[in-house]
Amino acid sequence: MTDGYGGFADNDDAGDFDAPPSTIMLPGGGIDLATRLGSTLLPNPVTTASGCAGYGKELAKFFEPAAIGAVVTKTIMPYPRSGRATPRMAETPSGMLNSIGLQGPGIDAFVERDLPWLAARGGRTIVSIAGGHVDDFVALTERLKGAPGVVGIEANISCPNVANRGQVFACNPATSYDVIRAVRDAADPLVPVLAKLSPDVTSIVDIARACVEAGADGLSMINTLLGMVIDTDTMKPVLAGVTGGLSGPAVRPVAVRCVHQVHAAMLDGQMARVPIVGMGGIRTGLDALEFILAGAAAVSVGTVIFNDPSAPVRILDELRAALIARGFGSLEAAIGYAHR
Amino acid sequence: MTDGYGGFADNDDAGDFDAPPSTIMLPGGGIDLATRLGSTLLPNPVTTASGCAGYGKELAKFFEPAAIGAVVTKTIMPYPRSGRATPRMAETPSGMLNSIGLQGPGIDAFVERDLPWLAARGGRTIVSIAGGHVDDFVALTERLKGAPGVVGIEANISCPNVANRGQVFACNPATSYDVIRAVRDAADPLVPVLAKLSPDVTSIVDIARACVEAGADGLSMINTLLGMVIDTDTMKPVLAGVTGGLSGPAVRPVAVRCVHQVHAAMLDGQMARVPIVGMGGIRTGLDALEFILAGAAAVSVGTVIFNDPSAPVRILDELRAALIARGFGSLEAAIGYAHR
Amino acid sequence: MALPLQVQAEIVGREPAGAYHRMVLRAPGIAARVEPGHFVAVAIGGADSAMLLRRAFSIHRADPAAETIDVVFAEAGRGTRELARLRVGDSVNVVAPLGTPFPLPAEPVSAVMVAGGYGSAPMFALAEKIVADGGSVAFVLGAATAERLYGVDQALAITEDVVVTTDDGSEGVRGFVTGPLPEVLTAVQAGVVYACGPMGMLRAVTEVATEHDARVFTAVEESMACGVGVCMTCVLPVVGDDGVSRFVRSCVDGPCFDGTKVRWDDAGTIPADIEGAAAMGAH
Amino acid sequence: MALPLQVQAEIVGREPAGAYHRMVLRAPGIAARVEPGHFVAVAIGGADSAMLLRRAFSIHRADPAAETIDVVFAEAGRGTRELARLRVGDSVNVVAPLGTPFPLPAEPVSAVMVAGGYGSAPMFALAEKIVADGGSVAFVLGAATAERLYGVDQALAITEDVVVTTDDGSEGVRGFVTGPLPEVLTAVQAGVVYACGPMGMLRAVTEVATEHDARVFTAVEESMACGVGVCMTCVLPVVGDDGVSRFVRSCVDGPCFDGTKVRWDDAGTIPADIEGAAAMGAH
Ligand SMILES: Cc1cc2nc3c(=O)[nH]c(=O)nc-3n(C[C@H](O)[C@H](O)[C@H](O)COP(=O)(O)OP(=O)(O)OC[C@H]3O[C@@H](n4cnc5c(N)ncnc54)[C@H](O)[C@@H]3O)c2cc1C
Ligand SMILES: Cc1cc2nc3c(=O)[nH]c(=O)nc-3n(C[C@H](O)[C@H](O)[C@H](O)COP(=O)(O)OP(=O)(O)OC[C@H]3O[C@@H](n4cnc5c(N)ncnc54)[C@H](O)[C@@H]3O)c2cc1C
Ligand SMILES: Cc1cc2nc3c(=O)[nH]c(=O)nc-3n(C[C@H](O)[C@H](O)[C@H](O)COP(=O)(O)O)c2cc1C
Ligand SMILES: Cc1cc2nc3c(=O)[nH]c(=O)nc-3n(C[C@H](O)[C@H](O)[C@H](O)COP(=O)(O)O)c2cc1C
Ligand code: FES
Ligand code: FES
Repeated sequence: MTDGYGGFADNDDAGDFDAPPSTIMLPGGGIDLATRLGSTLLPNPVTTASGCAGYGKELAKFFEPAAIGAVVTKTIMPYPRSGRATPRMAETPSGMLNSIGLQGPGIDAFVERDLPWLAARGGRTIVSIAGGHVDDFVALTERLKGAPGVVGIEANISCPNVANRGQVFACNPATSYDVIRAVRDAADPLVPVLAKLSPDVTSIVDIARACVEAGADGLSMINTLLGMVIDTDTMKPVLAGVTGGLSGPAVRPVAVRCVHQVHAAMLDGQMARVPIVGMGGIRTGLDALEFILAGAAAVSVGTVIFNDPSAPVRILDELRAALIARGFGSLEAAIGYAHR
Repeated sequence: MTDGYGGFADNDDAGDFDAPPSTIMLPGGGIDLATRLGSTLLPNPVTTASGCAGYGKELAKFFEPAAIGAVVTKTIMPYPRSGRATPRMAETPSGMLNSIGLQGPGIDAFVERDLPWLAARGGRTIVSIAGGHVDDFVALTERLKGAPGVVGIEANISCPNVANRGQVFACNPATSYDVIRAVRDAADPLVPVLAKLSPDVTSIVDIARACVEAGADGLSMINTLLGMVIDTDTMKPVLAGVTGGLSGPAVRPVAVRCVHQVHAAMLDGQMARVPIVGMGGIRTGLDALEFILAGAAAVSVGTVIFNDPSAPVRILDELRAALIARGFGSLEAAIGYAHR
Repeated sequence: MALPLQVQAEIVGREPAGAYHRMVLRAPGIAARVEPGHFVAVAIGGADSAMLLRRAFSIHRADPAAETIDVVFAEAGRGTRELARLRVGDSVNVVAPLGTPFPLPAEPVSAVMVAGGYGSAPMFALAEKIVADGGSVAFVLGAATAERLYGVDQALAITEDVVVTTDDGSEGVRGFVTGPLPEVLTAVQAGVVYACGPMGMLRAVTEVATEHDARVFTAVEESMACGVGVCMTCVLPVVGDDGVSRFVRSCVDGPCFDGTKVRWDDAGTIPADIEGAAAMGAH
Repeated sequence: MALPLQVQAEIVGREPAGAYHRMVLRAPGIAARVEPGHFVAVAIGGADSAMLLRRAFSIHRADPAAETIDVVFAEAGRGTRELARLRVGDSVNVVAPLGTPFPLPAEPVSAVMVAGGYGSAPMFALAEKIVADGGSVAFVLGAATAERLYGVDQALAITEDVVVTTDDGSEGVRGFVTGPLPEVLTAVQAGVVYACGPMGMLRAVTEVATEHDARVFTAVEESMACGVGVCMTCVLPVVGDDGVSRFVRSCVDGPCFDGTKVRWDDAGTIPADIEGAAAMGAH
């Protein structure tokens, strides 16, 4: 566009600005918010949920990526993917449906272009990956070895398993095990592997246990619930993909229950204890605290970013204040406190 | 209380009043809203959801029970049950959690006291039943033979199966089959048996198919989703029962998806076609229409009654108007219309 | 019992009242049905509100001529915060009158009204009725702090027998209502006590009243989902006339209960002898 | 691109505008950053709102001195119904400026502004800029009915070359904007067309402009969840400078696009040749 028409913006220029005015600067002390995910120590427990923060760049207009615990990227697949047709979303009471279909540039462009940007900005990155075959997960994991700023891999197993008539991996303990085992084996030993679980199962504890047995260093829960909206004017499904994933505060009670159930199973000795990254409708610091009390060692903020693009840092501040007000000396002391 | 202190009200005196002033009288013609559940023909498709309308008496202060398709009663068990300790509820974004624990008077008091009241008032009753053993379901069903005004039995199989470590019947196709088969065999052949399904399963189609194979004349879906809220002040679960059932508009997209999935499986020939009673967060006539377009032949209004005690008749009126506005000649023509 | 109406009510008055808000609602048809102890269930927001459950408030005053009812409410959480934002001219959807009101004495009696905080809201209309019927009243009004007292002036307009307590001593006697209560009961030779306030207070007042051979009626505040008797969320263990304890609904069988029938210590548990407790063992 | 700010904006003006509402917001820091074609994302309700997603509106006017921005909006559904209820003195949370604005000609040019309904909102500030830069403008403003036209007076204040169309003929020429457009393009020897309105109109305008050898820039309206480029809900198939078609985000890469680059006929589908379509086959 150099034909006499100016004004075509470079939309990816957040890096050209100093810390944006809306960035909330974190006060130093107060309370130790550090949290451990396997071998990774995050300075604080607030992350972005996969698919709700792109690769970190756009939100840098609203806050410093390094200010939060980590950026969990949009799920990356082996090759560029167009994603589904539009409409891709529908608003629902206290939530939304999405059916993006994992649009993305593919792992190569991601590693070459997006990861370095975030690393240069001081951000910690947890890379979400998915594929249709176990081999895809392995290839993605290997491509991430030595990549800058990667502090974790989140295996999004809530995606369809091509070998199994498209049933999602996370619906079955055995297929969940296979993916996580393969990713854990392929990954840099110093990089924790998180399994991202679907709530759309009869027993999430069974899936969680299979993932932990397969070597997962942590569990991210929950992914969206399968839902649908029908347009009463067109009298057809709103989403081009017919069904979509339900997220937002509407699903928070389901998410808190999942985290609580799995943490309880760990306390019961039904499976090894690994950190849980809790998510599903977190809107405030008190919502984040709810997940932590239920057993989460870290939290992800997803849909609410669309309502409030600076939500992750706001929630971090609110969480810090809430922990201090309740007399906790550290984040760690609050993890699973509702089980006492 | 006849010791000089008056004013202790008989709270069950709705029967002493003529049609209350807030009752909306149904206009005669316009459109044929009749709908069939097995051998029962309901004059219209709007019912109350189990547990959200008691046994019909209290809501008679707000509308005439006979004005709606049917009253689905609070689930009845063989014996009086205290229910759980309080707190039994928590409000959540666009929904609520409940943990009532099936408090009720038991089948005998119900058949002797509550059913006749509703029958005398001209109401059609679908009796929801539950037990911890298949035998309980059978005993309840037999007790209902010949009881007045009973136009259907809804087997609430989302209750714990004592024989199977308390796993709910509806989580498993085989246990679902066993209950429905036994109830169908024991019931008056002219009374349809509906299976009430839980959404908390990996494949609701599998459960639905098992129920239909067992002889279910219809499927009610969905029951609540298992959820939980933690009080960030006490830092313990809000509900005395720890977890509870999530309902209300928050879950509507999940409910519509379940109805759509199961109706699609019927159209696909994966199971016999039986009517579906759709529910989950219905607040308006357009919400009811959404379920009907997805494949429901009738709908139940639950949590929204707490917001608006006359919701069932309001929704019926809105639904009628919506069907007419879209040019449908009958309710039947709209059932499953989103699958075209 | 009065048949409740569901109406869209216009806010015709709003004023701060100490730590509380007083709100006057024009609610056609309702006021004439109200008796002291009835409550109103107020919807929060409109058809797209994320808060589905109505909030319950004691009806403070009902004026059939003006077709208005009043409530006095504390900003306690999300819902009351929304209500506090409303202005004169806005409207809210209400269902009222709900619940079992306070039983009125059949003959003139000496009554003591005991209330904590906004719990006094239903007491003034009740006291006026008792006085009009030839009885006499005294008040013991307590709160955490002076600004959380409500209606001391209204009490004084009815009787000079008004004792005030605050936890912090910022007004009246320092301490709880149960401090001066025995003395008041004796002084006025009370035949009946009416109480409204937190659970612990109601239990203590019931004890003191019983010791003084006075009848005692308490208005409870249980979390309510429906307010109309269909959901079973609002139950309390109460002893029936047949001696059997049951979980009864405080929205229809209460909120006004004979204090001696409520098993205060067992609230929030499943007492072993409550009807249907045995069936809970199974699952 | 301008860095967006997120601020709590006070409503300082409200007025009906035909079938629409005009709302003036005091939004400190924002106005000075706005260029024609930018949009604002407005939150519906506060922290307890059931509507999580912001609503996008073209910024109609920005006044850096007064620190205000204006929007013109139609009551189209739940969210805009809530907005329509707000009064002067209320506040809303806004994020702005967002999106890629209309590209401005580097040299004086003859421009035609084509808009449907409230689509004209961003056009007046743009036209004034073009005129101030030495260019000239004409307007073709269309709508279904007369009351759904917006800003004919504002257009006339800028130029006398204003053609109005309505579908029902209730004002101006009966029919669509594309009826008189060819004639206008020829008459003013248009070098560029700016268009904002429904998808079908943008496609048709692009065709007509191209036939007349004019550049054409279109502002699209896609359903947006985030408005800031992170969610991928708002994509359109657009041909890149490298000739490869991609699903690009209309919230950051648009809403203003070169109309000839948008694959209008393929919106709502997955064109076989779009980047990454092959990967969709697998699952
Ligand atoms: C019969 C009755 C009469 C009442 N009278 C008054 C009155 O006159 N003035 C007054 O200020 N308050 C009164 N209350 C308490 C009032 O209902 C609560 O303060 C109010 O519901 C809190 O709502 P919220 O949204 O602000 O709080 P939230 O905590 O956000 O409410 C969440 C849910 O819990 C319920 N809840 C929270 N606190 C209480 C409570 N204390 N009692 C019952 N339910 C609660 C709410 O109704 C809601 O369903 C009365 C309650 C009852 C049951
Ligand atoms: C860049 C841009 C600029 C716009 N400028 C204006 C303007 O200046 N004036 C104006 O009146 N409208 C404008 N719109 C359309 C406006 O955003 C919608 O009318 C509004 O979102 C409808 O919200 P609702 O809650 O009333 O409708 P609902 O149907 O309840 O909305 C449900 C969801 O769908 C989305 N949605 C519904 N309709 C549209 C639509 N037409 N376009 C995009 N999203 C939609 C909503 O944002 C919301 O997320 C613009 C849209 C975009 C994308
Ligand atoms: C628009 C959108 C896109 C999403 N994309 C992904 C994704 O690519 N990978 C993934 O694991 N989860 C994805 N999710 C799920 C979120 O990461 C998160 O698990 C879920 O939304 C619940 O959290 P929330 O309620 O805070 O959004 C997506 C969610 C939304 C709303
Ligand atoms: C307070 C409450 C009690 C309920 N009790 C029962 C019950 O006894 N039996 C049953 O099958 N479902 C019960 N349900 C579930 C409802 O019947 C319905 O399936 C569910 O709430 C979804 O519909 P809704 O969102 O319209 O409420 C109960 C729901 C609520 C909110
Ligand atoms: S609040 Fe529903 S029964 Fe009392
Ligand atoms: S609206 Fe989210 S990427 Fe455009």
